[in-house]
Amino acid sequence: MGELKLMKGNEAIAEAAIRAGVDAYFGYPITPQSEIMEYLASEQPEKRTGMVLLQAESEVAAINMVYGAASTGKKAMTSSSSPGISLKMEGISYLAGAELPCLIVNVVRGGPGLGTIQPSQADYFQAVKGGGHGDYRLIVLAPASVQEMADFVGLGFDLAFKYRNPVMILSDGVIGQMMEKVEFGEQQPRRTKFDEPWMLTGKTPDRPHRIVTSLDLEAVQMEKHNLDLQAKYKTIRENEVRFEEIACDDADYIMVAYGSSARICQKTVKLARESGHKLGLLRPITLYPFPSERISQLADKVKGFLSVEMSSGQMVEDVMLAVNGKVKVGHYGRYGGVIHSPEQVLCGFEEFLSK
Amino acid sequence: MGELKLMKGNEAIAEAAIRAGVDAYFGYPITPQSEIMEYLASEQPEKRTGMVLLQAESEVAAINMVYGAASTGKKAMTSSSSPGISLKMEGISYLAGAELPCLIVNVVRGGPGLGTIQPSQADYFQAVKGGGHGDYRLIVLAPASVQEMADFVGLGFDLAFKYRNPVMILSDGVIGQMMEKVEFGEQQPRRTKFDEPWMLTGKTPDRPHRIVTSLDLEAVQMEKHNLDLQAKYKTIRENEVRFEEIACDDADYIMVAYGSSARICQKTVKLARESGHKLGLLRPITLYPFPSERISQLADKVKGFLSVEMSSGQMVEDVMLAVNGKVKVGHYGRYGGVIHSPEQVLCGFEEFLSK
Amino acid sequence: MELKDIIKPENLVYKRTECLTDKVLSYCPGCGHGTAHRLVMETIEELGIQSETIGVASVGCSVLSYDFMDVDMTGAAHGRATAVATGIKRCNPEKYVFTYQGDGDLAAIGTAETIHACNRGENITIIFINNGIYGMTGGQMAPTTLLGMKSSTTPYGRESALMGNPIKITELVAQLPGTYFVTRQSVHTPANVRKAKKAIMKAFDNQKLKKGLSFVEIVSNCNSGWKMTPVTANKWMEDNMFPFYPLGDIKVDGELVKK
Amino acid sequence: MELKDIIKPENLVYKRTECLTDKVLSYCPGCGHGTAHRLVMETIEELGIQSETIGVASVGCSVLSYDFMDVDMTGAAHGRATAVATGIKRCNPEKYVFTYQGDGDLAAIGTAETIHACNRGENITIIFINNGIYGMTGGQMAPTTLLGMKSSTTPYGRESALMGNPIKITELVAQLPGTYFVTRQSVHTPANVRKAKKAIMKAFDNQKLKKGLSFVEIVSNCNSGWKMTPVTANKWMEDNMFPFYPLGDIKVDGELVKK
Amino acid sequence: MMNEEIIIAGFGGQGVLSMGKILAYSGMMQNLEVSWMPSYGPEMRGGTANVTVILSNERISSPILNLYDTAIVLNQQSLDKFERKVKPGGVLIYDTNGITKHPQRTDIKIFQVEAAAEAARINNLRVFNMIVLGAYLKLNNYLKIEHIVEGLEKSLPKRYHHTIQANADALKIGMDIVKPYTVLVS
Amino acid sequence: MMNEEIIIAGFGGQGVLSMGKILAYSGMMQNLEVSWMPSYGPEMRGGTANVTVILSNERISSPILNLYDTAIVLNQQSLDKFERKVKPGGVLIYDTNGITKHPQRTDIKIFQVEAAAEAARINNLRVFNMIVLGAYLKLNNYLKIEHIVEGLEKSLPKRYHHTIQANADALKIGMDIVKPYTVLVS
Amino acid sequence: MAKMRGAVVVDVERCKGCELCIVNCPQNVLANIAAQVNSKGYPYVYMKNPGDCTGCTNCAVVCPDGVLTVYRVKE
Amino acid sequence: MAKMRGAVVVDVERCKGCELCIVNCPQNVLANIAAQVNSKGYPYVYMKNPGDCTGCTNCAVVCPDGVLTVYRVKE
Ligand SMILES: Cc1ncc(C[n+]2csc(CCOP(=O)(O)OP(=O)(O)O)c2C)c(N)n1
Ligand SMILES: Cc1ncc(C[n+]2csc(CCOP(=O)(O)OP(=O)(O)O)c2C)c(N)n1
Ligand code: SF4
Ligand code: SF4
Ligand code: SF4
Ligand code: SF4
Repeated sequence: MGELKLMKGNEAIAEAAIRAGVDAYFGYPITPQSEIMEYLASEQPEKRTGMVLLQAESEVAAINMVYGAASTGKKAMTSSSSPGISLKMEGISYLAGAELPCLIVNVVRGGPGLGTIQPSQADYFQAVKGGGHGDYRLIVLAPASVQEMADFVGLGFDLAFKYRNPVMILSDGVIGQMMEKVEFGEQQPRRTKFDEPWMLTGKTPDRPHRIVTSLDLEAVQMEKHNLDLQAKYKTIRENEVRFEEIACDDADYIMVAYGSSARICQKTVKLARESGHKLGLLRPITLYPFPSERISQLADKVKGFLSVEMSSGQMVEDVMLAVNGKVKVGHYGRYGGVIHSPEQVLCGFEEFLSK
Repeated sequence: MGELKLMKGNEAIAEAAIRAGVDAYFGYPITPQSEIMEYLASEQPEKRTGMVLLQAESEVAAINMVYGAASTGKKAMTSSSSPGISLKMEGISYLAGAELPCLIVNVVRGGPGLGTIQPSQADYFQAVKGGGHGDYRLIVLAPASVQEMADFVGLGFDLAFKYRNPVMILSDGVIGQMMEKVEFGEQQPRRTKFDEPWMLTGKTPDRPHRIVTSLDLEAVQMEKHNLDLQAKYKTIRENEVRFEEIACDDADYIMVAYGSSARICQKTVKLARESGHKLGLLRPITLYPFPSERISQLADKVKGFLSVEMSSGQMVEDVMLAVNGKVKVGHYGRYGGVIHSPEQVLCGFEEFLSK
Repeated sequence: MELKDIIKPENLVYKRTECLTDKVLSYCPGCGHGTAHRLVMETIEELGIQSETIGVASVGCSVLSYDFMDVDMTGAAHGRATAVATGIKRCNPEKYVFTYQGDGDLAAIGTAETIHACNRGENITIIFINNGIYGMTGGQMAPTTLLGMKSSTTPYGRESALMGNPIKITELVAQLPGTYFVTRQSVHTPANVRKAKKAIMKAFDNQKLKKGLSFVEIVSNCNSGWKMTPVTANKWMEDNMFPFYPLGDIKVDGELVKK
Repeated sequence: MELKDIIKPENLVYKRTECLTDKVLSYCPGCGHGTAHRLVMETIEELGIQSETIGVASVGCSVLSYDFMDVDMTGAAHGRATAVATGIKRCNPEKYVFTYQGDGDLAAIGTAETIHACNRGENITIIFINNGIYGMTGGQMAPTTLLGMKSSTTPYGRESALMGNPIKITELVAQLPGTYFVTRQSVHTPANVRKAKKAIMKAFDNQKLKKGLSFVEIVSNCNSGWKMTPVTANKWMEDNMFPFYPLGDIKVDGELVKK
Repeated sequence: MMNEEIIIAGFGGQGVLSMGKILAYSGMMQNLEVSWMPSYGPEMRGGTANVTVILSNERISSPILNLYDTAIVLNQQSLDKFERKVKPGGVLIYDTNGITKHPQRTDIKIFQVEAAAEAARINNLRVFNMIVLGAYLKLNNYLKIEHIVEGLEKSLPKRYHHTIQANADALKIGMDIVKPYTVLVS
Repeated sequence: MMNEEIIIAGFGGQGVLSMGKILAYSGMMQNLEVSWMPSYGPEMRGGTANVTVILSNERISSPILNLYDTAIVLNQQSLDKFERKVKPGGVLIYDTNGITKHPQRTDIKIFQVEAAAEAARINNLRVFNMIVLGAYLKLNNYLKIEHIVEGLEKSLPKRYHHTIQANADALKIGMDIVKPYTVLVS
Repeated sequence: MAKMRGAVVVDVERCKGCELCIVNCPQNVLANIAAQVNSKGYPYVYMKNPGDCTGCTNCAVVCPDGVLTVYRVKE
Repeated sequence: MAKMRGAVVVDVERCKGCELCIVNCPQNVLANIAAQVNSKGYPYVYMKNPGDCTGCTNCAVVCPDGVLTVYRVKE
């Protein structure tokens, strides 16, 4: 068993990054995730593991520093919150296009615009449908506890390198700011020897020079690259779907909720069952790939799905696409920075029932 | 009848902007849309109408200049292509959050990343689902001819001011670079006297000072603002859906396609009918609001829909959401900068039939 | 003579300008933002240009400055205030346009917008509050943070090898052809406040005369971020900030001031 | 003596460096990009650091420089080359890292990244091709376009009131503490090529010595964008660009060169 | 089963968050499941702050609650907001300092602790929140005092460890001065 | 019904796009529907260029085509690419300059125009593309010559209007020198 | 020379007790009220030595929160 | 002093006929071939006055396209 600590979700990400042997963090402060960089700074990762920590001049610079570091095969990450993530959109599209592995953390706050610094889940579309230009996908992980904030750093890098694809941890101010117990694994050493054919390690006489780029002026070549990307995304959809089912076995209705909403909905399940509703909860852990197939199966035996998100309804579209008209699908959620309580979700569910 | 010219789509936008009495254009060069700013520069709009033309230091600066101009009630616009539009995501979210009217043109090219400069329709998600953070929507217009490139400038500003919402013209390299005949209306004067309660015109003693912002630190207030936005979007969905139906009356199958793909599909309809298929075409003119209701109606009488886009399949999700499982839905499209020919689409349709 | 005999309208020598709203400022006790706000608004009152002024608030502790300054104002995205101001001024050349920005906003994320608005010589006024730290987000290092200075992202003091050098953006923009008046002031003593006021007045005057861009830096405390009381913060500022960011005019009437 | 008697391996005095690939350059006839490419690659060959070098291409005509330079390279997003280089160098301090950027890339959209990489004193080399225009996208105004100069977005000549002033970004970055060597060169005559080569050599040497950032501007023609033949373009460059962008060292060994 | 859901609310600067932190750490020392969920805002002063702490011997579901077993409130605004959020039969503890409108509910147990006054009296304003915490602990015995002290150690940065004794003493004071308050039904 | 679908292809710099532009303008002068769709690339030299021109008396659907009524090709690469894209019975016009692999199809009409050679002969390389255009016009009479000249005027910037006569003359040359080419079936 | 007499009116609810006016008063007129706070929880200043005030306005000029209004008469 | 004799080898397919080498040759050795182009469509240079070449490398040094290889001998 590893070390047990009481920590904020943001701090857990930072500690996990050091322990996972991450090579570099580049970031720019923004609430509610500044603790990630602050924790790192206080831990002096350059001394603990030699990890690079740099406060960039902006989010745009930070994501492009990640791009540079990742080009050389290093494990690089950045984090921000909604407006800062929007600024990274071009860079993220480049990373996806150049097939570079990296980890991007979005501790979402209420939008649009400067919005509010309170928690939100309204960046779902941006994360899973591609807020940047072009046909690309991120692997999106949605932690629902401080423990998962820590665990998904390692998992994120594993997936990122396995598929040479940027991975996003989509969290929010609830998970980022709350403290819970978290258990850390042993310190992993930073990799020192590695050389895959895509990594810029310096052209030696025995190999051609290597190029990392997302450009191909030839449309036909670019289409081929896109087809390769799509094939990769298909593999990801086939192999990397992760979700958790809570009280779904005998459920008449199922809520679909991720991250902080999933935590809240766990209590709603309990409250609902106390008042006689056979309500279950499906918690997507990966938002992309989305557990569409499982939802489609469940749609054959339940009476309806309620997507619960702190947004005006974004993931609900993916639920609908999975259900494809078999049973009714609804959405409940507070938004703009307001967090729904388990009781409010229950009311929302009862209203959904009556519709 | 107005003046008839032969022009590129990009040039038509620029000429239309001058004639519509637009107050300002702020942009940064990028292929395949640089002709918009170049045409404006050659026309010296500061002399023709007093319109402001400024080449900004970046796309980020350009969208924020638009934000400034729009704050004062001016008709301001910008244009770019995919990577440049990604850089504008934060700014666009701010404009939507602050409810500022403006026009943003995206002449899409193949992505992701630097991609290619050839035409593409792979920025659909970004445009209609919100590439920026938070729950916001743009009104998205998809011109399918040079004439519409011109016409949608005026229409775009009308809608933008009617709803105090940013409007996007989502075009691509085909429509931007092709020349066709285009008829222009009379020169509209630039508005000189205007003063709506949201416009920053200088605080006079008879009124309180005005504030344009997208911030509310109070989550409950921010949620209220979001509810207002959602109500507005609902009104837009109810009132502003625009589409065109071609040979849908007796169709067994219907293609859904916008912009350049819709032009290509028009020929496919002809080819298909020649080979005995009762194929129709529904062309969404507004991508947001999407003609979901009409598609849902048509789903009651046809056997299937094929979404034809120069992307790996983005709009197809909106088609599926509208059809909601009633009949089968497929996608056909080349991408990464490759343009499908009418014949290729026909093959794609025949394959869809056989599935 | 009793106080009540002195406190009569005819004896009034100083009161808060009417160009500030009644709202209580959201700043920490002793924060220079409040004084800077007041000086800008006094200037606008004295020039009688309240109805012709449009302000641009930035993202930082002063994000709510539009609540306090009783002129029409817009809130720009972080770092983009000068781009927003450019958009406003180009479309409304007859209006007085100013930005109010912190050092993170103006000299980190907004560097490109700052440099290019200055280089274009937009006919606007920039009020730049340099407190050497990111106040709003909790005291992280700013581009202006001094070497050795502690912040929440440099808890052991800023080291140039790790976190780079403090930047003198004001000296930099003074090099550009588009800036007409560039000065560095402070508002921590009555004398400095009065000087700063004159500088701000000049900055708005220049705008009237269409001279190009005026740039007024105000070196200020962020006692919260620095973790000091306001009084010691001001002392620390004199001892540490002023040697690196010396007060005084840097460019006047388009000419660099010889040192 | 006949030519064939001269053309023998032992008489070879000049050949293309092996550090360039065999691909035919994608540049217009007479474009300075080609010469600049060659100088950088000659330097790398002569220093014997091909296997230790990682280059960063930028977006502009030289976007494909990674196809021609036979070292490991990455293509940065428009304007972000120095941020990308920072990411590379910080993680690989033992590698030689350089960026190759145009004026649009480095001095317009990339201004913030340029200024801050220079200010932090990243231990990298920046090769900056200033041709006063956006070549790749079809000859639009660049931040460096001279007043009066025509471009596709200033078809009647650049006017400062409308489109701002040309920016001397090189002089600007020389002001920053993090730059160690800042110079302006050209490659349009053999003598200038040889000087430029020395400067580039010095820039890479400094990197070896961990001296901080070296910045080599090369004023170059964009004959296509200027709509001239290569030979007249070079002449025009001498007559018009050099007076505004004077050649020579600006900062050497961390000290500004007195003029 | 042990499951305690607490809200602590007051002005920023009153030590609300660290009070919650000590509870959470103490719970952890005792092998309980814990969650600590603060309200958060910009660094600017003068606002209100609150924190939800849950201590349980089961996996904690929602860290966000609508109703609480115990509410500890330190100013009028917080009293106004959280009095109605105590579960019937639950506990409300408040400091009377600055309170003009006292609680009204008769279906909950209400206690007063004059912590501000007491802290002023012993001339150590810093231990104000420990006095309040002492009051809470008096009414709840599921946390062992040694775990509280361990929690204190964990949650205080090293440079403040010399204050632990004073803090522990303050806890005792709180335990002594807490007193029930009965709403007079008029 | 009149509907002519043309592809013109060659090196960048050979005047391919402007040839298409003149056709489009001429069609417009004659009240036809027209579309002109170029390939486009970065400004760097040395690439190939092509343009699809459609002239029709009906609303034009797809500006992107797979097959053409007429292909006008000016270098080997374009010949290789577009010969197979001429509709059966359609027309292929090419300049033999630099062509090493001549067309092979027997189900289309093929014409040669030695425009490069002729332009060199009359010492005016600039009118090269007009000679080619002349060849096309010789084979098609749906465009009136006065509309072509109007098209020329419209498509040329004012500062080149003095060259209109030379261009019109070049059209005539093209009409004269165009000649059928017969594929020898081996 | 006529002596100046001044008076300072404190807008108690705006004051945050930062003490900048106190240290900048050349006459040592002002002090923070001890053990009392306004409704925002801040201590606030008052004229501790009212007789010494010359109405120089230094305090008001340096106050970030626009708390002070100053009156002056020649005595 | 020994006279230098030089020779320049032109990689015809790389040459773009930009003439920079021509104007920078102090000996006036080089010229563009008239009325002939390489497979990319460019005219290219040749040694018009080969006897005058001193092998100074100026041409090669200034050629953007790395077209020229230079040889030199003492005569
Ligand atoms: C795009 C973006 N990035 C980051 C932030 C978070 N943020 C808000 S204010 C601020 C810095 C404020 O510092 P400064 O400009 O120095 O002003 P101060 O608060 O010190 O007055 C930051 C990083 C944001 N709101 N938007
Ligand atoms: C974000 C973004 N904006 C704009 C462009 C379009 N673009 C490509 S290159 C370029 C400018 C190139 O000019 P410069 O850097 O001076 O290099 P040159 O081509 O002159 O060598 C621009 C604006 C882009 N690719 N990405
Ligand atoms: S945090 Fe600093 S800058 Fe912000 S209000 Fe407080 S003292 Fe002022
Ligand atoms: S366009 Fe200009 S910069 Fe680009 S290759 Fe041609 S001459 Fe060089
Ligand atoms: S300089 Fe080079 S490319 Fe130009 S003509 Fe001479 S050999 Fe050819
Ligand atoms: S080597 Fe010197 S002399 Fe010989 S051709 Fe070249 S430039 Fe002329």
